[in-house]
Amino acid sequence: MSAVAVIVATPLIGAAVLALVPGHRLGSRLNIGFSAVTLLASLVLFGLEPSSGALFVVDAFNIYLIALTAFVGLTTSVFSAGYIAHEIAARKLDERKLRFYHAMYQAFMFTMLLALSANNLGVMWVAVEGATLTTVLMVSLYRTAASIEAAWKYFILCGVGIALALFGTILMYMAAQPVMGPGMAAMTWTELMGHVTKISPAILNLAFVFLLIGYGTKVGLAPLHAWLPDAHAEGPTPISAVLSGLLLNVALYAVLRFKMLLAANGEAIAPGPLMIAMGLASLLLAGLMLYRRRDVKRFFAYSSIEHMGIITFAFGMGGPLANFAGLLHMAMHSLTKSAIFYAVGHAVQVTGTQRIDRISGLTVSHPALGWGLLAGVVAIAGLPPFGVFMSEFLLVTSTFARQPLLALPLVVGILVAFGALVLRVQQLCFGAPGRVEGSGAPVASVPVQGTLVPLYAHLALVLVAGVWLPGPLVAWFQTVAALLG
Amino acid sequence: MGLVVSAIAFLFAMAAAGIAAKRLPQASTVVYGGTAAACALIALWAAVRLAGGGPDASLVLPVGLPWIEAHLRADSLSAVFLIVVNLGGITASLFGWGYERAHHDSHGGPVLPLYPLFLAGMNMVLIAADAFTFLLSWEFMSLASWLLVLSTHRESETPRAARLYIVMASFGTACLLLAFGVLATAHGDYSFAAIRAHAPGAGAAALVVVLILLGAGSKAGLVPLHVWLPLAHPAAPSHVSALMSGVMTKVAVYAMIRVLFDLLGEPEWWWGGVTMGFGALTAVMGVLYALMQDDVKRLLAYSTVENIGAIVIALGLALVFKAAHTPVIAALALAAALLHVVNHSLFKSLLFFAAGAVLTATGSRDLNRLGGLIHRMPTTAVLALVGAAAISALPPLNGFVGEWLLFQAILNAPALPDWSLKIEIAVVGAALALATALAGACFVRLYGIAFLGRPRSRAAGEAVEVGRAMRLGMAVPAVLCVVLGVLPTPLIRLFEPALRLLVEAGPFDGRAYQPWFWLAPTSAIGNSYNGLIMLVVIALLSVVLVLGIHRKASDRVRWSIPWGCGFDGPDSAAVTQYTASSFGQPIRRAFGSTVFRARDHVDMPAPGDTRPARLSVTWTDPAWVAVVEPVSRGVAWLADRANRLQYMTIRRYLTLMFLALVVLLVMVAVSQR
Amino acid sequence: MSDLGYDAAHMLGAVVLLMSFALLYQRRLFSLLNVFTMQALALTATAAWQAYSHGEPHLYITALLTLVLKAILIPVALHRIVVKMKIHRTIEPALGIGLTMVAGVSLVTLSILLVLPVTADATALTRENLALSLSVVLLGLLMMISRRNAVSQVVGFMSIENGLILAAVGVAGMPLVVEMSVAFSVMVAFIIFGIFLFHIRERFDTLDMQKIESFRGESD
Amino acid sequence: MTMLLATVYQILQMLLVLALAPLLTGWVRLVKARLVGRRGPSVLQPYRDLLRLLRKEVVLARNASWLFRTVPYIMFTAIWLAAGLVPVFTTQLALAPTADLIALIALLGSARFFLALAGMDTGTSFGGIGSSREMMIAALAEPAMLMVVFSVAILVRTTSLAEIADFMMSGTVGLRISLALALIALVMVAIAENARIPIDNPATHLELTMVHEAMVLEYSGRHLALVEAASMLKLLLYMALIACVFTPWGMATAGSGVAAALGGAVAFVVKLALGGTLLALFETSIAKMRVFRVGEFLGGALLLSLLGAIFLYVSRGV
Repeated sequence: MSAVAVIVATPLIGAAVLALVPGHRLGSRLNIGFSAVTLLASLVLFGLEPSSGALFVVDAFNIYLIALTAFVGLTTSVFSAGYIAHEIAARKLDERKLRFYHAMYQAFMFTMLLALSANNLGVMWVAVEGATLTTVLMVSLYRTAASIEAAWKYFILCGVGIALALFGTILMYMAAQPVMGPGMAAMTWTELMGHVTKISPAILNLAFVFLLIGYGTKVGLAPLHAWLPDAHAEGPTPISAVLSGLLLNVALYAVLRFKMLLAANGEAIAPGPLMIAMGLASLLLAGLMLYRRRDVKRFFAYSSIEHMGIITFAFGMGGPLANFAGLLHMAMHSLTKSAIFYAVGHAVQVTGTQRIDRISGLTVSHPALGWGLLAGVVAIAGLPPFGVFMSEFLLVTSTFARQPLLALPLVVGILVAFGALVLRVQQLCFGAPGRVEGSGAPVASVPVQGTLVPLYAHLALVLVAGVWLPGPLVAWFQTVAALLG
Repeated sequence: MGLVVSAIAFLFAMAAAGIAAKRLPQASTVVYGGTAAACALIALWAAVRLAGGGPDASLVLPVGLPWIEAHLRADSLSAVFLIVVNLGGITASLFGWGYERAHHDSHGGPVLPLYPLFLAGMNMVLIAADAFTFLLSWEFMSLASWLLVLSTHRESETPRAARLYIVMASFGTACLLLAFGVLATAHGDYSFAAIRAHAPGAGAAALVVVLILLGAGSKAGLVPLHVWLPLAHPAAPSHVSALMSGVMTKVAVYAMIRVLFDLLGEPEWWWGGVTMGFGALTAVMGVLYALMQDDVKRLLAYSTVENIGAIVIALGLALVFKAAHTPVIAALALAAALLHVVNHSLFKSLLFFAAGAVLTATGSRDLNRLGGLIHRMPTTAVLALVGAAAISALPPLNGFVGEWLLFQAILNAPALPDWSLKIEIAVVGAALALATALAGACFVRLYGIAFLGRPRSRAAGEAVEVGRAMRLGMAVPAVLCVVLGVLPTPLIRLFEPALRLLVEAGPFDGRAYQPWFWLAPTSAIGNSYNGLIMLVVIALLSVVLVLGIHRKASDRVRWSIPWGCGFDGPDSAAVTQYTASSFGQPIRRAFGSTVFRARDHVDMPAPGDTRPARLSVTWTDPAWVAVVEPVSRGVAWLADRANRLQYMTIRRYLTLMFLALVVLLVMVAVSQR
Repeated sequence: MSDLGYDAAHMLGAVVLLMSFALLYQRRLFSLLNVFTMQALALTATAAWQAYSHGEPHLYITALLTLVLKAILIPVALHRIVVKMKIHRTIEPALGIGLTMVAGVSLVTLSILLVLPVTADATALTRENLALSLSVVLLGLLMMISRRNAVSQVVGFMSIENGLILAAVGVAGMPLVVEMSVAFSVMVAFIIFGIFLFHIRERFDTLDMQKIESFRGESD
Repeated sequence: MTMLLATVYQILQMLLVLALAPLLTGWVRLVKARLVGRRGPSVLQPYRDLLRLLRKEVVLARNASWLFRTVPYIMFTAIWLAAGLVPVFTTQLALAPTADLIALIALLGSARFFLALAGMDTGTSFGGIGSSREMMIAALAEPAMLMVVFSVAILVRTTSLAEIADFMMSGTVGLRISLALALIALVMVAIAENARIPIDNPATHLELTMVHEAMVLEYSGRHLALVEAASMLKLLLYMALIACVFTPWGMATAGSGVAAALGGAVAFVVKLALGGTLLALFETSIAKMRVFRVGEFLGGALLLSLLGAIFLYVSRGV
């Protein structure tokens, strides 16, 4: 447990410290430092036996998510160092805001790690709400009308969602309390999993609906997705990266925990159809939305919705193959999408615009960046040899073998989204490079601020995962897949 | 097997070298040299395996899907296609080396690293022995070729072509995904061995057949899924176009054969019927398209569509005869298919190389800006003539042998039990004959306009012959075209293991021994063909003729101006020549006016007006109208509708949320009743 | 527990639900705020009663929080906003009142339907409590989407929260109730803060579509 | 022994067709002239024409390439070989197994291919006109002919001309609709391929209507002689082909002696005379059609032949 405690405590301390540290350079360095410590602590987990206490739980499901979160947290903090340096130079942000930004960044990491490792429904709920509040503040960091608009929308929608999720949590307790008696036990995952068979299914169903809608809002499932694109587009790019890469996963993780309960309890209605419906809705809607996007960050935000839809669909299908695909897809998507946002962040900074039609020829003007972005989009589009291909392969084949009629909309959705991705990425990466917005200097003359290491680190991981998965990971996936029913 | 894998690994290394040594002048030499070497190695290995026989080489690598790992296996079928792919790879590398040097100044994309990857991908497809590895390699191949097409991204037409290409390619992959979803066992064993072991039910098999025809067909360019092909293939650098058109389409054919003949088990009679129908449609449509093109490379791409049609017809016949339990005839048809696969890969590469040479020399792909190149580029002209003659199925070249075998198979229709099939085969035969004849016209047009007559542009008039490497790259396939035309039998004998694997028979079974230079397949019809003797006799006769004539006739020659209705002088005469579109006019009128709504618009100036008259041709592509436009329009329409969701008020979004909640609650309430 | 206890809890819960209907019915902001205050008071009473009857002292804290925040501070704050923004005249509902009422009734029916299958192993009180709080939550949501005005939407949001608290205090031995109510209050505070800070009068109905779209780089 | 005999026969046949071709053309011209009431030239006129052409000097277009000068030899050889492959007086031919009907059609195709190229080589509009029209005609004629082959092959179970002739002589076939259809189609093709009326007029040089003549317009001297001789050979070839497939009677078969071969030769000459007369009658009794109606004419031929192939299944249980 101590390791978990460290993992969760480090960012908390980090937040406190960074709130006091002046100077954005030192701040960003410390930011990286704390994230690194968190990552190291989370790597220690791999050594330890799965364990659960009153407060924390570490099992096959969240261990890799914790590590993933810590890792993306670190790479993002590295990316953010270069990013904010540019923003400072461009006078978009000032020191005071940056102190706040760094503190909030660590606080955000804290809430997410807490939500992942919490063994208690209530604690998890509080953590997710905390994640909402911190990100709201960061989305509105630029104080532009658009960013405030976005933050406000995000806040209201997710606020309501959170409220519904809380109601669902209360219902869950209400259902468990007669069986397990009053007290903490009825709100603890490990305990619940033990007694869930005796819990009356009726309230479970009710609770799950509220939890699905509530946390589903944060997952960004259609039609609850409205906050997601604008929050991604208007906030600082590092935040877009962690939102897409981590927060969505955490919310989905919460939903899945409850799905496990329902799966374990025999009589409850199968949550599959609900998730399949919402997943397909998200996939198809997002796929269509991609075509009309002109803002590059909003574009990739919609692609996140699309992939969350695919993942939800996978878990809705259930079964060893589909669940395996879903778990793999979660990891691959968070790595790839955050990598894409790094690249997009650099691209936006060198070209000085977020308008897709004003960015072009990146492979010519900035080869490293351009090909990195291309590779990222290729990966997210489900082309080999990247990891997403494997998960989509498993998902499509297994679905078609079991439910041919469900596989068709799935494939159609993927293809529709694919078309849009290709359309835009060719525009971004090929053709003649344009000129910098405003100054009018040739884009090639502007160097990339900061390092591209995070981008390529993620791509390398996704590439490896595409052709080879380490044994332990496979083992975890398979155990969890079995639990998810 | 390890050798093949390491050769492929070496190709990846070449790609890495291409990235690393991009700036160095020797980079292209290293990469193309290394690639050619690796291809030669694989091709040799495959040839030896085919000749030597023995058990299939196979290998399991601890990568890919965790619970089945990556199965690699090279049986005789794979070997046949390995030869095709890598033969193309060798010549393309040779030509590409010279091509790169010629176009050194041009700002091409990163062709160097991608070129070996493309070949590696194709090789991997051929040795993959489980669905995951297969599709991974398949899509990797598409990815590499897509990026290769994009290497000319500064040309205005490329992006659209590339986009359409990769989208259609993924459509195909999606179809194959679904097909393998049906084939694979429920507990997720995707290895071909397991797939073979559990045969699908009738319904499932039917589904798979359709999906494979869609999936592999979209890659091979079956009408109406061919729309991307004539856009994408020409957009790439010429040696890559040659690979895409001459070789990659064959990989698609391999996929069809692998699934339809190998994985699916015993065929039903209608599979072949459907396949044949598609093939016939493709063959005729493809050549008609080609006849209306003025862009040399696009014309070649359309002719690829036609040849794929012919190959697919042969596959369909083989399926039909296999289902009818007449394996020897099935073997004959399949042999025709494989032979045509080899032939087409040869002469199509040759012709694309020639187009590349012309492009290098004149900087133009437009027929109406070429002409008279036979004087400026003698070697290219000769080699291109060989290619044109071969693809027009003229004896004694290789194109004719494949066609001859195919007709022999068609003539066996009476052996079939089913009436509808007999009649369909008669119609298919007519279609094939029509396609072949039209192909002849098509290549007379191409060669006559591009190489003969007088230059139609200054660039054509000042063209200079291309470098030695490029000429050599063209010479190799040209020579092979002649050799295979004269001596096809040894090659077919070489392929026999593959035929036995797929239809449990060889085309020569039960025939008394014949010498290796004699082509006389077993079949109800005791026909034979001998290109060698024919060649010898032709040579003999022409010698006799020439001697006889020059004994008697006068050798006096006078050079003068040709009769052009008074339009004399070298300059004006160039204008009075037939253009590509005027050459195509009769056939356009005969066929195009209904199918393509082709129309000629003649802009004739009034008498005394010095303005030149113009003939312009407009036509519409039915496949485009029927397939692409509806889809794109539909998606656009839906996208516009969906886009409204982006601009709603927060309250509306809350309402959506509320409604979602209520709906789910109602669902629960209902499900609990 | 005694019949009296049950009846009292039931009665108080019913009052909260009644107040939700009353909220839906209000046209004027001030009266809306007053009704909301009453609902908060009713909830306070419920919490206190449960604390007393179940002997769970921490529920007293919940009651106190509810009393101070919901019944006093927030209404006062909202009152001042209304005055400050000069929107104390009638507020136009997005849907007509009548329609809203019909919707409300059907929502309550739906929640009853949902609760019916909850079998006897849950105590009668749990079922009642569940039905009541579910209705309150749904009505609160309905309120949020049926009003155009920020203040009334905040009120709707808080009535959702009331429903949650009602559920939480109703079920025996629910831990973390206090923490959650605190966390929630923070959120509400945020909203009010936002309204203050950005003068969001009609933010829920976004101002000028063209402007917003240009914000988002989505206009051409 | 038989091999040697076959070789001898083969050589004899090559010479025979070479010798008879101009005679046939001369005969057709004579009959036509008589039919329209002229005296007409002697039957031997074509020989004289050819010899005169051979002696004339060659006039070449300035930009004519080596291709232009080689084509006459190529096409003549191809057609000569093709003509040598059709059994005319005996089925005992050495080259019979090297090429069947399909190969024969392909040989004619290659002759046409190169001639069309030559037409475009000089870069005049006439060559283009001729080549494009020729290829359009061929594009329909060739498949029609292949379909004829198809229906015959279904019946006879072979495409080797010698075996076809043998089979037909065996008389087990009897009269068939499909054979009639095939015959008509083959005749139509023959007319088109030999540039006879109504497709084309060998006698005219009226620019807008000519096809074959336009292609060879630039040829002169020995080249023209070769081209002319080749087309004469072609006419003979088609007649021989029709004779061999549909009326092979009188032809010497395997094992029959030299006398039979002589008889076959005589029979062949008679057939040619008959065919020539019929052709002349047909040509004088019909008018030339517009070039763009040729498509319909040959399309009809193609459909007829296809119909013939299908009828076989109906009429005979193959």
